[in-house]
Amino acid sequence: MQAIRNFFKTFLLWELLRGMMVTGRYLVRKKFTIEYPEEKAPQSHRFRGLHALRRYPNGEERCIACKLCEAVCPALAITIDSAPREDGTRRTTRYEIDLFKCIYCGFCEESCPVDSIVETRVHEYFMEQRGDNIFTKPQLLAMGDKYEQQIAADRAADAPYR
Amino acid sequence: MAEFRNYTLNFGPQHPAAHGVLRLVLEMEGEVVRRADPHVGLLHRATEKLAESKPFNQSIPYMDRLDYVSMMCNEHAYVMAIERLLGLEVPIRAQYIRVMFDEITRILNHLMNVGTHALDVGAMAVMLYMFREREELMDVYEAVSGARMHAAYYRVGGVYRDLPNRMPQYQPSKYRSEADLKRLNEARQGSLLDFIEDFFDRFPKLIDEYETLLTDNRIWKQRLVGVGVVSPERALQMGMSGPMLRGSGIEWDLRKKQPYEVYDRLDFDIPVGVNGDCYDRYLVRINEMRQSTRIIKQCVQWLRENPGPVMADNHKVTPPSREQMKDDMESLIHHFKLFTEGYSVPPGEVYAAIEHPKGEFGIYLVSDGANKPYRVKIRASGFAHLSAMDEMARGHMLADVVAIIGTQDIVFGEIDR
Amino acid sequence: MKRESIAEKVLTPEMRAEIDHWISKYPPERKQSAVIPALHVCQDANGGWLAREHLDAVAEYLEMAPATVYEVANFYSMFDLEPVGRHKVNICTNISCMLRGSQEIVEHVEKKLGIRLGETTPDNRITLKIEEECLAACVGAPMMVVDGHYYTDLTTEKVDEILDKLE
Amino acid sequence: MNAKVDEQNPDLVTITVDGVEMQVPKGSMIIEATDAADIDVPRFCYHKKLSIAASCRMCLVETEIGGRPAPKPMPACATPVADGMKVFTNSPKALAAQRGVMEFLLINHPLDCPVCDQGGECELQDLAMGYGRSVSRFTEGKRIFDDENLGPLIDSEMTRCIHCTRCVRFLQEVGGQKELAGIGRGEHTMITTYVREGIKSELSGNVIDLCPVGALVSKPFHYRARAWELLSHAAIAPHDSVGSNLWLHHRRGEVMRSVPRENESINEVWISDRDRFSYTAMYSEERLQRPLIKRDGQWAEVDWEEALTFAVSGLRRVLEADGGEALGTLVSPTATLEEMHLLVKLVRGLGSDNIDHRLRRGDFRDGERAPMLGLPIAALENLDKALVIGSDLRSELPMLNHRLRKASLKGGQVSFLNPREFELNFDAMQLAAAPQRLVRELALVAQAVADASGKALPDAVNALAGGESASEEHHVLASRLVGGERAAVLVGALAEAHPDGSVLRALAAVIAELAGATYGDLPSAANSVGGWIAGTLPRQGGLNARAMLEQPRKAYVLFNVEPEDDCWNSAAATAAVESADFVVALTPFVSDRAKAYADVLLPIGTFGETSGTYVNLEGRWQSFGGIAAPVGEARPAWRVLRVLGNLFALEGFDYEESGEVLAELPKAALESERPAWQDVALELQDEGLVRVAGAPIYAVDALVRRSQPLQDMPQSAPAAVHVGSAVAEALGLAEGEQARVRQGRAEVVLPVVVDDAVPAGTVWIPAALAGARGLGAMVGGITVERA
Repeated sequence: MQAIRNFFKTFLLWELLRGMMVTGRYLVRKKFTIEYPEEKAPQSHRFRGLHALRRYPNGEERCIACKLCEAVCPALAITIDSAPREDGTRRTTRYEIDLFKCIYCGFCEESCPVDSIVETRVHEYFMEQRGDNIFTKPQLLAMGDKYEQQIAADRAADAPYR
Repeated sequence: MAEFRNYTLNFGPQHPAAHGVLRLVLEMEGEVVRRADPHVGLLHRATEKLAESKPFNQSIPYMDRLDYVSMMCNEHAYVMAIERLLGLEVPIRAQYIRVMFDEITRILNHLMNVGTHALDVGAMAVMLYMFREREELMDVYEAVSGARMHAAYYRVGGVYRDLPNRMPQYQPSKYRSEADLKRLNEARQGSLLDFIEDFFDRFPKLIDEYETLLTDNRIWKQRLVGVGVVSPERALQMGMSGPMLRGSGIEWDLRKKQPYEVYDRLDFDIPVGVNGDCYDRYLVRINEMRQSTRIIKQCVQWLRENPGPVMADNHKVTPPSREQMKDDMESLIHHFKLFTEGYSVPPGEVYAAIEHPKGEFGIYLVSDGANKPYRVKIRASGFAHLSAMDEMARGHMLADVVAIIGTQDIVFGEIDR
Repeated sequence: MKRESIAEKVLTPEMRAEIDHWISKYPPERKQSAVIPALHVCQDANGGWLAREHLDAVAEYLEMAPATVYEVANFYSMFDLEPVGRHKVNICTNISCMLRGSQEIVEHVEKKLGIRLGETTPDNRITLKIEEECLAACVGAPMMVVDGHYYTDLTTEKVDEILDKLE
Repeated sequence: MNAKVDEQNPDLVTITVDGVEMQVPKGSMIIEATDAADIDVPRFCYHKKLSIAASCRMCLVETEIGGRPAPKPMPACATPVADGMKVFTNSPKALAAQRGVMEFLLINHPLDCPVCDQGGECELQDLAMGYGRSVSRFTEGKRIFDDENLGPLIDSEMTRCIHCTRCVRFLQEVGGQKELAGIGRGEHTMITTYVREGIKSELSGNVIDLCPVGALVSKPFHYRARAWELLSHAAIAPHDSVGSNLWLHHRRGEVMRSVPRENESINEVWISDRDRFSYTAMYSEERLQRPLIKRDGQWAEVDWEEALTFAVSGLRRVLEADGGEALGTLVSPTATLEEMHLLVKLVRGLGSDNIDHRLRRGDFRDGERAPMLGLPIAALENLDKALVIGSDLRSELPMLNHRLRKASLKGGQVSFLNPREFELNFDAMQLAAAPQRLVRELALVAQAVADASGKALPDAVNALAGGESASEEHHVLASRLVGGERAAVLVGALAEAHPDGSVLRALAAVIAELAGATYGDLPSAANSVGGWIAGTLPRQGGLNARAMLEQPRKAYVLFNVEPEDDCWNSAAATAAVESADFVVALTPFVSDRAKAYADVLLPIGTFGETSGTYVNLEGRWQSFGGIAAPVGEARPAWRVLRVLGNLFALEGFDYEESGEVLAELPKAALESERPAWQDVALELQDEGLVRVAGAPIYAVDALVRRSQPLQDMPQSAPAAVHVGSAVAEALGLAEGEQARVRQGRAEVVLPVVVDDAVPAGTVWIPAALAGARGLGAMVGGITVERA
């Protein structure tokens, strides 16, 4: 009996038809593709994207050149030079991240004692020229200024977990 | 009299069906493979030596990049090795989280493997459906770690952060009606655990769909059945592990044989093949996905009921919380030292292996008491499998080599390291 | 290099004689043991406090490092390094006296004199010293010391009486 | 430690530390025993070179004597060992005590780690990780102190202080002046100078290394780098002939700081501030970045090839016209052996013999005799008796001064005979005499020494006494030299600058002979001795450093020399190089002065940038590698000399590395020999005022002169005319007034400082300072009048 069933199944391309039924059903279903870039996939508030340096609400940069991020960076992507600023505080004179070296592990953010270096949600960026991969301090601060609201909200949302 | 000469074919490293940067030198006699000689090393990044030059924790992100389709499993073996040397107890909740993510990772890996295998063999649709599911699982990755692939989530002493209590949601756009958006976000209303549970409620049905498309499919069977047969004895002799070994009928699974974390508390079975051909290995993988689903459901259940710490409370190794670090001296010092110098691991050596989606993935670690490993050896399962290529492909047609590559589940990140 | 001797300038012959008296009590190579009496001599001669020149003078006279004299003078609460009033009042606030109500006494005195601990009355009559350690008269707690004299079992009335008598 | 237990030795006792039996010297402390056996006992205040304070309590251990446990944990640093004592360094009780101490030390420590320079190399951090709690229980407020300005070298952050008092003890016990004090008590204890005038000791930088926390940190290094970023390479200090061993810490090719490298036989664990902070000059604005040539009176930046060709053709012109005689070569005594050797080879190859490195020497009549200490540096601290002649030892050789200070503290008698008195940091007798009387004084000392030792004095020496006889003072001095088991007579830089230096040296040798003492020279520069090995001397009848400036040459090669500051006679040197036709200067620095006299300026690497070898005053060869990348286009000088040799088509200039140059030099050790007596006429016969000068501690060479932090120290006061009050009165001069001083035709106006340390007939005007440029001989007649 089973043999006859199998014979007919083979003969009638039964399993192929069943397979085509699956694909056929999806043919008429709603698409699950996303119209990127106009539409975007959900993004976690823990997302680790492009870096930014933050400031305090009074405009003072947070970074105190403690260099923990530089030390912890597994890829040695961060380069910091530091010196006393005119007011005697410890500051960076250079803060650069080589985006080609960076592996976006988030350790810099974890290590930062003053919540200065953060990884934002930004993941759409590009470089046009050699050298653009070096993300400099003014660029990092500008990133921070631009996305501060979202950065702050994301850190606040995640604060209980860290 | 016409002279016959074997033809040598360079298969890869730029061939679309050669996974990653596999360069396979095939000696062909007509259409038949006489000798298959895999060349490795094109993706060598000296991960072991890199790890030996950095404090222990800093190599975790590099582990992600070994087998880059089963990221957290790699991390798992590495942190487990260090924990064993340190004698560090991991909180039970962290163990459950690790197991859950190991299994999610296994599914991620098998979806990738079976999907691309099917694609290589000629079935396109399955790959699309499987990658759709992968997207959702990668959303889980992202929700918990912030990265869709290279999570750097497991830490010595536990996991970095507890599971978030909300899932990221789709945002309104002109391409989505409100009802559509609501439908998309339906599973994302609750916590991460809710999302995972919802997904794995649906997932068995989806596996059925894959099976409908493949398991009985005559083309699929014609391409797989009887191809790349490995006898149980040879499988053992060649150091195979994981689905490659189980496909040949040997019931060997570290989760059962040398249970780590909380696997001994969980209820699941080990699927085993019979013939040791590509088709059986395919069936093993499909069934492993079903078993993983079982495990994950048990983990979700447990994690819901048992809140608690996810990181060992030993600040000589694990950094203190940010709140503590900001207002207490001892914690700040420990934070500072852990992020610069790291911790020192007592002298000794250890081998920690886990049941990786591809097989046994092990880290052999020697510490001389410093803050960085004296030696790290990565035991990549794919390396043993790839070395069986010659034996498996010999006598087969050229097209079968593609099926064999697929069934071996080659990822060069771990083989070349 | 020959510098002007500050000891010669600051220490009068009488003061020197008195310091010599103290020095004579110690072996010659332990001259510096006389530092506390010497500082007392200076303090008494200078209206109850020591300026830096006194410390330097004592250091030179006893052949010590000036820094060591600064250490001594700063360590003991009986040396004042700022100008003080004519009378020094130390109210013990250590544990025995505290338990016996010294806090009340302090508040009373502060109110009465209109100054806080560590301050001097505007008429330069009384300096209320910040007392740090036990004055070893717990048996009569609460107690205070006025210009070296112990007054025990204080009450606010008794304190009034004592303070009013001070010129 | 030693496994074999020697029951016989009565000086040893047997103790058991953590179950391991060991024999240790009687009377030593537990911590000394554990340190020797490599057993970790945490500590903050204990330091092997300082007295024991037992103030931090971090080294508490559990002890047991005769089976009876001590009732409480004992500080390992202050508990002497006893026979049969058992020590437990990591028993639960000891660990609990250490953890408790650590918690107390941290309650008042500010949360500064991220901004603290010490972060990463902080003993408090390390021990907190190793022995402290993980989380604080302290919730109250922390006490705060105001910071104090401790001067240009040391930055203070006193809130971080944990009161170990290492700095206080160092300055008192090693620095010699208790400049810091711990005032107040309890948690208000504060380390301060109290007088708020900064720290002045020439060894002050060592408190930075000693401070276990970030309370005292280096000011020039402040906030510049982290310990973990720095690579560390061994180097040798280039500023004095002690050759202190250093670690140079560098990052990305830039030297960030210099710290001592322990070498018990040279610098122990210390270095002087000069060696510690001079690296700042490597990045001074005056560094010569590219080769410069003067073409038609205009300076132009050119590439190396053009500059070298220009230099070669310029020198060739002079050589072809006037021969090798017309060329004078002055070599800095801080040049390495390799550089000196190549220069000698080059100059001789060009047919000239006018080469010398003895730039500040006044008298060349005693010919070929390398200046050597004659005994090991470490032996100095065991001297019973010592006489130092003509040396401001504290400025010239701070680490030697420290050794003599140790000798003095151990009861040794040290005396000085100088043209003026100096501020010493230990107990010593000082005899000061005007330079023109120095020979006579020394002859009188010789008389007294002869008396004391009961030996006869050569007539020639008696003649030098000029008929005078030894006074009470001379006899006292003689008694402080004669009769010691270990005695030395040391002759320093002021004697070297003396125009009758050869007589002084010979007299000193006579005295040493009479007193049974070792004779030793105190050459001042890092490679003064090396010059004798490499042979940067006019050995074939050429002119010496003094002669080739007093008899101007047509062309000069200046190797890292600034003639106006580095030469014995600033006026003559300036005039000679300015009138020369062609001057090639190989120099790391450029100044307007150099631009005025030079025709080619070739930038060479300086300290830290070039590999080489120094020979110190014991005759010890110490090689070091090039560590930092030379600034700009500067190149290590031996490479420049090599190429110059090639361009002159001289044989044997095909070196690939500096080691090959070194291999050509005879490796035989120099022998220290006593100067032989020779009858010479005295040169310094002035009856009037005589100037005497030494190079101040922070002006000895071009590098130090450009180190801003050192220039801001009180020791770097601008040039002034120092005269005794009698002289000032006679000249009608008062403190702060301007005086016009003349030496020959040279004339400058300087402020007056009245200082009775300067004896009658003497005018002290330091050399190598901007204000003293253009004056004449370092020791020579002078006139002073009101300006």
